[in-house]
Amino acid sequence: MQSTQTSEPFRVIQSDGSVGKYKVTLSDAELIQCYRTMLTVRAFDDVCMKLQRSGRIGFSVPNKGIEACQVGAASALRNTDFFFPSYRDFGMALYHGVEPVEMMHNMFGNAKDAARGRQMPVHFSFVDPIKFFSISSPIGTHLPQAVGAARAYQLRGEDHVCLTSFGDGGTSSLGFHSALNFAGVWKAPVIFLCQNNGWAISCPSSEQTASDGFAIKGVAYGVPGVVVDGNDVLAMHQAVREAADRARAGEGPTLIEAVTYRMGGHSTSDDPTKYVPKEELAKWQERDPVVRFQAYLKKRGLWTAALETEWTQAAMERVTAAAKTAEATEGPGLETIFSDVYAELPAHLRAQGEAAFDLARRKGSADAGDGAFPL
Amino acid sequence: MQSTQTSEPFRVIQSDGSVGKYKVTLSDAELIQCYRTMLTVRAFDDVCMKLQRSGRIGFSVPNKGIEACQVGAASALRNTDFFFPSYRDFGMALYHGVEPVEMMHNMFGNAKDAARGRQMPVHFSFVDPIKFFSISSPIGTHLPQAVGAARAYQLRGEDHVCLTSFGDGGTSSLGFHSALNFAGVWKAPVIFLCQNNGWAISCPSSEQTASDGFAIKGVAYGVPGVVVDGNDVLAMHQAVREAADRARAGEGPTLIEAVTYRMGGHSTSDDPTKYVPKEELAKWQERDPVVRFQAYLKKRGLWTAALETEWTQAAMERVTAAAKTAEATEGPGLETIFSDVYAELPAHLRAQGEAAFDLARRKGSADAGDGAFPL
Amino acid sequence: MPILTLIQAVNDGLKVAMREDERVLVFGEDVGPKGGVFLATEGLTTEFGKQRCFDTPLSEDGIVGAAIGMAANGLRPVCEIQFQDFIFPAFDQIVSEAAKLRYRSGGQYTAPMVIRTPYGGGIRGGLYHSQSGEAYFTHTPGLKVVIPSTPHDAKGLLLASIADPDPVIFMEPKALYRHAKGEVPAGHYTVPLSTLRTVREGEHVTVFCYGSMVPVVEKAAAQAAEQGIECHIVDLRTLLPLDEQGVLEAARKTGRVVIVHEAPRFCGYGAEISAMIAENVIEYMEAPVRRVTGFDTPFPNTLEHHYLPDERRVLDAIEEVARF
Amino acid sequence: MPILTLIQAVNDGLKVAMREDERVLVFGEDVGPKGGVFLATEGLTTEFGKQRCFDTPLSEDGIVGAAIGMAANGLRPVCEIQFQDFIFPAFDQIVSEAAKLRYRSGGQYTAPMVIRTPYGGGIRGGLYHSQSGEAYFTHTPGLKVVIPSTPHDAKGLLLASIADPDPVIFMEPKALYRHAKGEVPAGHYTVPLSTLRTVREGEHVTVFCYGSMVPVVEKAAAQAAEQGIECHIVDLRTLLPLDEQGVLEAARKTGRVVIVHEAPRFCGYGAEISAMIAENVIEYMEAPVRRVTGFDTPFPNTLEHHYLPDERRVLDAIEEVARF
Ligand SMILES: Cc1ncc(C[n+]2csc(CCOP(=O)(O)OP(=O)(O)O)c2C)c(N)n1
Ligand SMILES: Cc1ncc(C[n+]2csc(CCOP(=O)(O)OP(=O)(O)O)c2C)c(N)n1
Ligand SMILES: [Mg+2]
Ligand SMILES: [Mg+2]
Repeated sequence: MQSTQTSEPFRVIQSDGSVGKYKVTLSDAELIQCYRTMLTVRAFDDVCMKLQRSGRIGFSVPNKGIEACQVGAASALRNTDFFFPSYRDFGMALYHGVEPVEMMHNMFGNAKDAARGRQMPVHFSFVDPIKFFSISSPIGTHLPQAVGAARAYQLRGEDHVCLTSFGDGGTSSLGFHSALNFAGVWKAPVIFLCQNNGWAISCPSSEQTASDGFAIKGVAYGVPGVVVDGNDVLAMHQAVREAADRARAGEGPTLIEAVTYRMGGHSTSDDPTKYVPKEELAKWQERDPVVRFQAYLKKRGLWTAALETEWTQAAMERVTAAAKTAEATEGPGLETIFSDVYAELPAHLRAQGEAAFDLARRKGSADAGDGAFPL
Repeated sequence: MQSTQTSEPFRVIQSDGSVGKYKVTLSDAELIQCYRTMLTVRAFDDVCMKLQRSGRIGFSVPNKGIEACQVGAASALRNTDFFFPSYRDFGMALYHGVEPVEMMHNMFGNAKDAARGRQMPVHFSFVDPIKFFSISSPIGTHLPQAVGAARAYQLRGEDHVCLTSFGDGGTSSLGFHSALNFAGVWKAPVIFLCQNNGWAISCPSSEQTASDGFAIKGVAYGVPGVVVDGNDVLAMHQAVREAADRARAGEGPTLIEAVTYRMGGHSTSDDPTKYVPKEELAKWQERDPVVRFQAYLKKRGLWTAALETEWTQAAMERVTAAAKTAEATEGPGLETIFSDVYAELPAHLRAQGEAAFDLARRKGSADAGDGAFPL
Repeated sequence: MPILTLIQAVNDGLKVAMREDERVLVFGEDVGPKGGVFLATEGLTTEFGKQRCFDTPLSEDGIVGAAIGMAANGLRPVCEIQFQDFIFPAFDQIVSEAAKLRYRSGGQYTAPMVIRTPYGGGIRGGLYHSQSGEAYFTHTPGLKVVIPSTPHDAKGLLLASIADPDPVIFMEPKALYRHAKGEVPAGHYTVPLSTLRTVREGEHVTVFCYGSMVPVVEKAAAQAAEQGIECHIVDLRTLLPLDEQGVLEAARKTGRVVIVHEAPRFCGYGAEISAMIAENVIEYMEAPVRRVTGFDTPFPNTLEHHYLPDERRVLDAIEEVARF
Repeated sequence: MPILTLIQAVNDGLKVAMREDERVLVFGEDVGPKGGVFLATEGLTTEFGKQRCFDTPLSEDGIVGAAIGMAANGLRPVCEIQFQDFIFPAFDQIVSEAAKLRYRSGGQYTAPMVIRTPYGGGIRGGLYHSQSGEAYFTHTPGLKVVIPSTPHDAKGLLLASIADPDPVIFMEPKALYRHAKGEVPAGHYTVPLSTLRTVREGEHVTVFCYGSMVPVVEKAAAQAAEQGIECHIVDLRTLLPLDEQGVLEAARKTGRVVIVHEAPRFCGYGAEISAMIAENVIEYMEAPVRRVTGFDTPFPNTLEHHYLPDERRVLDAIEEVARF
């Protein structure tokens, strides 16, 4: 089941929407849930881009092109599994029922954000309805953490799995090396999902490593690797489900390389026209994962143009409403700078917090209020 | 040329000393130089063990079992190449003409040691007659450094190569991952020599990674891997020479796994009987690299029992004399604590040095002398 | 009460924790069958099995990273870094991840874990088996940093650290592993974090120290006492979060302060103690605040006895400050 | 003389160095065709080719490790770490290797190299695009640590750093990249390392600062002057090795000291300045030595303007110290 980039990635949905002999196990409702989640990811991207361009949020990260990876993977896991995501994975959370407004609280960094506005936008953290581990900026650090969490399941004899997702660039990080090695030795129930989207900011995958694709890197750790068409929801679903089955059966980790493409910039701060060849982008635009899935749904009788309009509008409204709510939510209080550093507030932080409130009282401050330090 | 642990390692000398169809290119003089270097490594080990047990040096690292790796590899390189060694590689330096007394200065940490006694024993550094890079204790850090040095050769269009040597444990380090990846992308003229000697202190190779041996890890970086019988001088010579030829021809790096065995403890501080299975050790004792090479030399008419006695004695005398000289050499002066931190002594270090000398003058000190700070 | 060495007290503490709480597990390089290079983990695999005390591949990044994931998923990992000098490959996991996880998730995810590691000189370990890196960690909000100096404290602080809801860097003075001996209660007890230990009362000079420097300071103080200088010795024990009020009171008490540590002086931990004094109680100071520390150089091997603060150097500073 | 921003001055400095010395090369993540995420390396690949300015895989350990090997083998690498927050995967290479290579080889091998990295807050970067980690490096003997605050110094110090025989961590205040503008001589010139810059003369309060805090302190000082408090502002520029005598003289001059930096206070760089004063010139101090710093918490996003020392906080400290 080893395969390399030079061999063809595993694919289910052909460009005309047919699936050949593949037996689709997802129900109609699940398929629609997948599709509508993909539309919601796009709506979220669009809204955030506008919010960023109009200066209302500071930053966001486009997902265009990789929606199938996120959603196909999520659809193959249970809501009791543990996700260790990157900043380009929130479709997984949406699929499992996290509300867009929870995300928007983070995008605006307000008082209702799980992290109280301490993190940059797109650095989500959820515990409910799924465990979606707090996203970190340093690349690759979450991989060994996922392995540790998986080992905890293993020790307790629970049949949950961890899925950790990262980019092609992430495979060069330290965490990739330690994580795959430990997972291999421990036979930990963890799924490594490498979303090879062609670029790490401006570094093309071809310059990230001299290996024959990324799945093959599993060989170095005794971890089976598979290459999947990342723009194919059903192929993603199948690969992740097989990996999860293996993990639950005690057969250890799997490295999945999803071959996909970042159709936008790295982030709202990036100008990809400086380095992305036009023809390359054009080629991938023809393989849009939403369009491909649509073709399948249409064949299956689950999609019509009218439904598309309805769903797109619903997604847009949901996300827009979320943004409105989040924007109207008050900012975090000054005391949130000092809380959550430790479980208990130590004396020196209490003193620094009191001094900050005192200064705000004495010298005034735009948004600190004039109360006493409440912690 | 990819091979894995489950396939047989490349071997030249059979246990009866025959080499079949293999064409030995080393001259008689070179072969004898290899053999005598191996004996010198053993002598060095023996002397150091005694010095350590009698409390005259603090620490040493036995090489028994891996002499062929070191010497076979060194014999395939030029004295203009650049070595990035581990603490279990000094046979390479001996082969190229570094005097045992230079090493003994380090073992005793005296004033003539290159590092002025700042390093622990066995952490050598030589620039002459070969570039043998200063050995560091942290595992794996020298690997990306070797790649950087190799890139320098590449940029200047020089045909030197770098060889970096490390253990099975070293493959789990961060440096291994970064170094192989960079070397693969850069096609840098570097040879990665993994001495799989069965153990990383008390961790067996089998628990170090779940991969099928270590050579196969090259696949993850597009770096060809080969498995060699590390107890076979000629096989080592051949593998390293091929890798060097490739590197000099601009064909990039090679990962060589030398399958060998640490027949002693990890160091003089270690008690391997606590964790090494007796049968395993016994099995490897039958594959002693010195005995095997002897058999070949005998067949070739270069070895006799009389020569063995002569060479062994000569090695022992050379090393013993070196130890005597080093032991009689004075210790480093107090000022060596402060020098070589920077090219120029900064004011705060001057002040600290002066204070140290001043205190020694005022309060006395066993070995600081009573002079003024000379820097 | 049994008399144990510091390393035996650590070993005992680990056993007590593992017996009491099955979420506790121990792992690292060579901690299994070999029992650790200093024997801190001796007997653990035998008593608790390979699932709860085991060796890992040679990757500090993997060790700490996995510990974070375990901690975030309901376990109480106590991992070992074989020498503090080798903690740097795990630095990113420690300062970017363990230290910041609670903050960045608003408490949704936390990392209750302990990283045990031997630190300091005195065993002829040269540049890479001797360092005292506490200041790298004490400058990192979100971490706790604990350094015991007696067998009693080693066990009590270790048990408190394992029970703590936040990540703790537990640095063990390897020079005292076998040299420090003392009474250690059997079974469970804790020494609360963030409390100082007054080693000796005195009214002339206050000396702040921790870990391996405590016995050195005690000896210097005994010599000072012969000259009529009575030292007030404070063992800081928990470097972060520090009992700052306790430090300021002890400084004010005598108005003369010496701070002792092995690590290099420049931006070392002693600088913080001194700065705290200069910021809050400078008007009570009757002499310069003196630091006796390692030099601002890497750690040398042959001359380590000159590098490490010894009684001579500490006494010299005490005398200077007392007579100012 | 042309007026450049700080980032343009860095870019110009790199070009001058590369034109003058073909051993100089520049690499890191996204420094090639993209020109760096802040455009510090814009145009270098075009002018000097892919052999001398190029992108690397995503590994800071690899970047710094390779730079050490290049430096030890005759090149003069200037590598970039995209954000200082991402330097920690390279921490082992920096503190264990680059910093100690000369010492451990008795000068047989050395690492003349520069690690450039943008640091600090003010761009809404949250926990991981805002940190000021200077104290991790200034506690490491063998490293030099340089932080410019003006375009003129940025270029002059960068050229001095590239020419320096030892490894230099060159931290660039990203908040000033486009905001700091000033005259920058064309061509080659250097600002010697380990020299202070007196930003403003004054007799009442001495303020030590560096990098992004310099303009903040200047503004606070202007306001203080309106109240008749004249500040003496010192830009430290090279944090290690520091011109300690210069610092002590400036402190003694007024007897009242404020130290300002963005990084957390506890064991931050300011502690060393304060400790140095308490150790050497405490008898000249007429007021507590005050530090105005980031808080001892990770770096927050929405509230970063409260976290970062601003004119209000600096002025408050100046007033307090002046009136003590
Ligand atoms: C350790 C580290 N180094 C550098 C960065 C800066 N950075 C952020 S994203 C990124 C590229 C990541 O590429 P990839 O892993 O392919 O993920 P993608 O953005 O394509 O999803 C880089 C270099 C970082 N966040 N962390
Ligand atoms: C980063 C780091 N972690 C831990 C150690 C402690 N240590 C020294 S040698 C060693 C085992 C190395 O094994 P291997 O790489 O197989 O080399 P060998 O000793 O077998 O030649 C360990 C864990 C170290 N030196 N550096
Ligand atoms: Mg990518
Ligand atoms: Mg080994």
